[in-house]
Amino acid sequence: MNFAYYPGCSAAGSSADYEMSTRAVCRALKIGLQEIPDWNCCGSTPAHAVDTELSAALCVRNLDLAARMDAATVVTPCPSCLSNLKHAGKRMENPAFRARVNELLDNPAAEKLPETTSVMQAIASCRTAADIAANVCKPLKGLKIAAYYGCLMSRPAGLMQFGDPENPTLMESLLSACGAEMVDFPLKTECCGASFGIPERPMTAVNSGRILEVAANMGVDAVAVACPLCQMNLDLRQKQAAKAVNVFFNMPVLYYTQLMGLAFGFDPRELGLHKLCVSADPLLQKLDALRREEALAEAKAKAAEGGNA
Amino acid sequence: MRGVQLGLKDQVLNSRSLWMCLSCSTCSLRCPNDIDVAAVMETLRHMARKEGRVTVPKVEKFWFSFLDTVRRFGRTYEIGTMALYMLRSMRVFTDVDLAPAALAKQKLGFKPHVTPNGGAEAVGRILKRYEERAKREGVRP
Amino acid sequence: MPVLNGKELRIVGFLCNWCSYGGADTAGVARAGQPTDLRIIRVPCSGRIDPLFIVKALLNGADGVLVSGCHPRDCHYSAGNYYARRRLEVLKQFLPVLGIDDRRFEYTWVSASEGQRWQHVVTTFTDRIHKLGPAPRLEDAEPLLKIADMALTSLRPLGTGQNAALDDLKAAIKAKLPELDCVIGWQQGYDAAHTVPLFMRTPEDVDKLVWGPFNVNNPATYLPSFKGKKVGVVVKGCDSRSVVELLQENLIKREDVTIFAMPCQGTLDMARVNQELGRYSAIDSVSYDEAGVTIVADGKEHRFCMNDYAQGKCYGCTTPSAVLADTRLGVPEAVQPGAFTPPELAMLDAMSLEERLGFWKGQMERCLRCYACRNACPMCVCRDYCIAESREPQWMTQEATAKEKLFFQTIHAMHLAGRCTGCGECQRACPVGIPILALRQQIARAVAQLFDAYKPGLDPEAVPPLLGYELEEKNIHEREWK
Amino acid sequence: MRIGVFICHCGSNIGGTVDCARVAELARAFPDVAYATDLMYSCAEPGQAAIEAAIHEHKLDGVVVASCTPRMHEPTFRRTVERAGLNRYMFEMANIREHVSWIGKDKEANTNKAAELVQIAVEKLRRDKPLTAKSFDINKRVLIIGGGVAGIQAALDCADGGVPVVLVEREATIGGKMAKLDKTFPTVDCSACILGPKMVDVAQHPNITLYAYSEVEDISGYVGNFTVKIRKRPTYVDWSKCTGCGACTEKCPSKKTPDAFNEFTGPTTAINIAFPQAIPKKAVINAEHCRQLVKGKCGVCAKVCPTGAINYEMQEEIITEEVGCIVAATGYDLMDWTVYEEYGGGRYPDVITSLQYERLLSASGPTEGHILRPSDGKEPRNVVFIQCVGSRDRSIGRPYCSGFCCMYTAKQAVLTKDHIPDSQSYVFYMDVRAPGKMYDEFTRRAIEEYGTEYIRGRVSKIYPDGNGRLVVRGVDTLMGEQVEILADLVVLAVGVEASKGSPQLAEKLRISYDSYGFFMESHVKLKPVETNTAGVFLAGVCQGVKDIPASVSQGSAAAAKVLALFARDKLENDPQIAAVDVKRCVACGKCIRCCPFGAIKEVEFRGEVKAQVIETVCQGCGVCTSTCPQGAIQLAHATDNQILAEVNALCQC
Repeated sequence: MNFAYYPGCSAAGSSADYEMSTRAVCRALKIGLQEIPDWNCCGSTPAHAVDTELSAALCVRNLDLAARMDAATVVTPCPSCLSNLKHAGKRMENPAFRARVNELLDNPAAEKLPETTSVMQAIASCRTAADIAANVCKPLKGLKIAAYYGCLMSRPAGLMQFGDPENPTLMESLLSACGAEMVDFPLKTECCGASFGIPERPMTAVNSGRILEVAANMGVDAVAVACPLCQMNLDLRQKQAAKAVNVFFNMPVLYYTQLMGLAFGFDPRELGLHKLCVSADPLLQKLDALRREEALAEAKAKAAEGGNA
Repeated sequence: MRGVQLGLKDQVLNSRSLWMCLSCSTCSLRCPNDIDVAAVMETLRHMARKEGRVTVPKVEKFWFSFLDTVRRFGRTYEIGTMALYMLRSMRVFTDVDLAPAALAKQKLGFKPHVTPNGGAEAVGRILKRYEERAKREGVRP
Repeated sequence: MPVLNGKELRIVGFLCNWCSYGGADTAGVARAGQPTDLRIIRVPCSGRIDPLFIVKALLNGADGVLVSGCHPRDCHYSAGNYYARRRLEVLKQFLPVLGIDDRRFEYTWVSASEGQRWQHVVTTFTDRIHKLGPAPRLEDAEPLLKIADMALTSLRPLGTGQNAALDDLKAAIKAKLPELDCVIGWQQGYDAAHTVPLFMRTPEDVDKLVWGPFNVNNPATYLPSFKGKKVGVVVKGCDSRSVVELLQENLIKREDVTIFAMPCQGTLDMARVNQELGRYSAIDSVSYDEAGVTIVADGKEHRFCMNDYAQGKCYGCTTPSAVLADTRLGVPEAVQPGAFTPPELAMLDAMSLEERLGFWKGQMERCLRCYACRNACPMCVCRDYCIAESREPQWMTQEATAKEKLFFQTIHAMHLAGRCTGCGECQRACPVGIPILALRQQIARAVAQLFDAYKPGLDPEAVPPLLGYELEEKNIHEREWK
Repeated sequence: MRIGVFICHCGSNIGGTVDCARVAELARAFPDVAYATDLMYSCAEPGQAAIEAAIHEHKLDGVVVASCTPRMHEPTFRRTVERAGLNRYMFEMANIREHVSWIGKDKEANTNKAAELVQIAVEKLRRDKPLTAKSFDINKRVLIIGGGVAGIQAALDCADGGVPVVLVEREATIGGKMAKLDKTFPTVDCSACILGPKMVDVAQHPNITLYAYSEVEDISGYVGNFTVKIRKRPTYVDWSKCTGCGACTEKCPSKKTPDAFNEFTGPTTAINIAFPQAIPKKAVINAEHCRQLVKGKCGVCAKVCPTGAINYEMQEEIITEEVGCIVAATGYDLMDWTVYEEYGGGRYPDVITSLQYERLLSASGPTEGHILRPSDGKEPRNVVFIQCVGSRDRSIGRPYCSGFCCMYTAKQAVLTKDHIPDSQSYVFYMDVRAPGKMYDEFTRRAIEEYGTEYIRGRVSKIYPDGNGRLVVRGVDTLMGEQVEILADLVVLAVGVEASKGSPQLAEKLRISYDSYGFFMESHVKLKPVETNTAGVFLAGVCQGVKDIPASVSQGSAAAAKVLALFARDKLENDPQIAAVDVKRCVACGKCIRCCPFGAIKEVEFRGEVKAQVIETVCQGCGVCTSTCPQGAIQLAHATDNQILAEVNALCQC
């Protein structure tokens, strides 16, 4: 089972760890990711804010390349790329729009453009919870995690088909398959402030601050995210967010693929955990401690069993 | 939305909220009358930009900086975007406090990632054609 | 007063009084603008609409017919619209065979509160009819007489059935004869190449019984007239299905009828045989062999191989041996049912709508209106009160126009919907050889498609599809009004 | 035949876009038309007088009126024609208003269309035959479905009018939703105090037979002679012996039974009496939660019961009642608000519905009237009310306003202040709807005297802030700002829909219903309590959202209709029924098999089997006429010839 893979620009830069952990998890689950050789930037928010046809042109170039690789589905980890690619695909169905976009491209786009879906949905579609659990060698039992999807992943509901736009549960099912205890996180689809961290920092800080505050109040060990920009706003800018809501945070913000990678037994460095600003070491120590206790308890139980067998 | 209903074009196009919108489409999701508010905001932004009425210029400057790096390399180059943004908006101290942490964690790579085998040039041509068409149609790109 | 100014076309509407007529009122109260072409006829319920009203309108100048009733489950009479849904869907699938574009007839469901929906239905339907333009009239159609020869490919090898156990059959009949008033079979007719029905009352009569490809008559036709008497009948496969159908509609009692069955290997199409023989004074001899029959007439030899000269129905026959029998002789031969379009219907399928209209114009002009087809049909039980010749109700005039004669054929076909076993007697009895079986086959095909491959005449307990309904029809779905 | 044609102007409604004089002129040329004219208002007094005069003057024996829809004025004109001495069925109408003049402005096309519609009416009239109604006796008893306030009012009025009433209530007690309310607006008097006496009257009224804990299983027959099968669900308590002392409820070990009457705000025992003023005040065992019925071992209530009323082997019974007409008063249910994931989708215990809040306020509720937070049982300080949850919301398919939520929210805000003086209530609303007498003054009091803060805006999201309280984020559109309130308790004014099972009941009653399950009245303005099915009336919210005063008045209105129907000893049947022409019938039995009402039977006629129509059962649908191959059975006033005449008139090209 393999897909055409669209890594997205941040894969090489700010979310390299997301890239490494995604590839690791897909390797473990034997999901083939064929990277589109000369993929280009989807334009993210600036492109569609400037002009929808420009954003579509940038995205359709990628879809066209994927179509030439006759891939049925293009997979991308980043929700912003996912949203742009999907919107472009949908809008291209309108012949007038297709003509306007083709004017911008070197050659007219292929008639049948492949579907786009997120890595998370791709994993869920071809691997059952049992398959995932089978791969788990270091269960995350004892870790309380809040799943944070960000706003683009599930909206607009009709197009993204990501389950209930208000209350998606896909990350919960994946991570609980790895043994983690998932908290019912109410702000899972609130916006983190997206790319406004640069031009209008206070807005992002307040939004991210509120999300982190509620997560902290619920006493979770870490927040699992699926979007490079959310990760940056919650992790890199955690101090700015803390200042905005004047609450002290030390909340590790990991990609869900990093957590799954840990469960699959990958070495933290392979998953890029060292790249996190708020270090995940306390998390790892707690995990090891839990595992040691468990091993002890098992040994004692076996001993007791051995005793009276 | 009330402004649009009443047709107060100037007041709407000059409002700040157009540029403060994160386009997260929560509004479209919750509207009891099924209005795609996010799309309305997006269209209003396009109309405002095309008529040159940008009330919060720094937001647009950031977009252009972002798109310039895409035009040049086919993919974003974070350092490049930040540099161009600082030049354009003269806000030289944006995120300076984050720079050390980001560099230490290799979050910001110095080397730009160029789309291989002609990809970057293709993207460049797309953006060039877009600008030419915008000029032909007498609209600000 | 056919005053129709240039802008309008003739669109007739049949609306049920309780829902759709109310829906049209609601649209009116809301001043919902609509084109003026539609003329609405109010009926108590959509179940009251006989599909023949619609054919009558379409054949007499209507460019479009729109029927609307209550939504399923909403009917004021609880089930009227369920019957209507089945009948009107069968009609919609039947119209193309006549050469009438089925898009000119539409049926839908509108409730009394749906004014807006009614406005949309009327506007969309009127636009559709205007796009189709005025309907071609049967009168001005160009008669098309060229009949393409029918492609004949059989599902099973056809033969002459000479090795059938005729003597055992005769013995069996003689054994049962005393307790029966008579047994119906075939005997040789006025020459060796024709048979006529045989009514056996004495053992000597039984000796006259013959079995072979010339046994074309369907003895089941006579059973209703023997009502109340004990009677026996020798049946081919298709005849037995007519017997089952008569039982299903309790036109005969099961205990009154004793059925003798023999496996049939096909019967000859006498029209084409006679055409081949041409003018002759006497038949010298008829010799049978495995594959066909050789007839020597006035010294001239004619070879009739069964695979070329059998009746259309025999090629697609899937029940060579009787479906229901008391005494069964010979070994029933299994036939694996394959996809099969009867030759007459296949011929018409190949034509375009205009050609079909022209075809029926040409054929109906040759029709003598002798009603032999009606009298030969085993299922036609109305006899003297057939609505083709009555004034109470008066569906047809006695004019000898192609339109009236085609309307009779539609009446017969619609009355046979879900009942016709395809025995082909109507077409065989037609003195001028018009392939009218095609109309009945089209209806049978529609019924099979719509009601889980229902074939009449297989199960005496089955409910004929048009006399029952399902709350949720599996194969009938409401068409969207785009 | 001498036919009179009357084209009505209906003021300008028809005259505006149809040249009535021209149509009358064209009509004179139609066959058998002896007189044709146009009238300004044919349905008005002078109009009808003109028709009667014309009938006498021109010795007419048939009348065609071209005016509005026959669904409205056919009965009117039939009486006119009858007064003038003609048979009321020698009359036809052409609808040239709703179907012609009101839907298009093209005068020439309208006039031509009107003329054609008149022509087909004349053609049909030429083949009409006089019909006389037969009369049949009626069963002067009424079935009332639903024991809410509307049903109770209808039952009392009918019973006082001398008509025996069969009242069927699905729950264990009558009182419906009103019995669950603590106080009622606008007078804030106690709901049980004003409803209780009426419920007792129902119990004690000699004319009323009450079947509680029962449902209507099947209805057959027609106006005057309905046969109704009622399914009495097993209560496992013999109500003839039970005195309602409540001893069993104290001793019952199964304390965790969900309490439907209190809207699941608190647990109750498996055997319980809904509330102190319940009528009938009898115990009922909840089968799924009774240990004896589920696991087969307990029997505490049987031991404790002083009169030995408990009977675990009780089975459901089917009772058949013969009634003359039916009143449906099945009330409403709150819609399933958990579709709103943004309000927690039912996962947050402190987000409750208005009905649940009523039970918390009520002294007979689980908290004896103290407002306590379901999560931790503490008294809330900030209470937020959210309006229009599931009303006026097209995105979830509920575009209509539920009518009385604004009023009861104002009342609940007032009561909250009474119960907890230092509490602060907030109400998020879009538009306050307070149309009744003293209604708006009441909401003003809630704001001014009781300090309730009304915020105009919709709530976007409710989420727990992590330490026990709820953050309610909305907007104040008047201030143009976002608003965030830290609430201890959130009460949702949940939208209303028809009670569960309404569509199925409508199908049994053979009346139509809309997509929300509300029953469809005969005319929304002029006949709100009647339906298209003769003998079936409506009362209360089952017909559409309305508050208690309106439901009570509809209860009385329905009762008035019932008493009017039973004022006559005999009912005339509708003569537009089928009849068999004996000579044409060959007894093929198709009509018998397809008649939806089983109104045709086989009879012996001179030694031959023939079909025959049972006149009182035939409803005149005509399915048999279109099924009979030889046209032996014809529906009067819609025979094949009459309809064919209309088709031929239109299609003779």
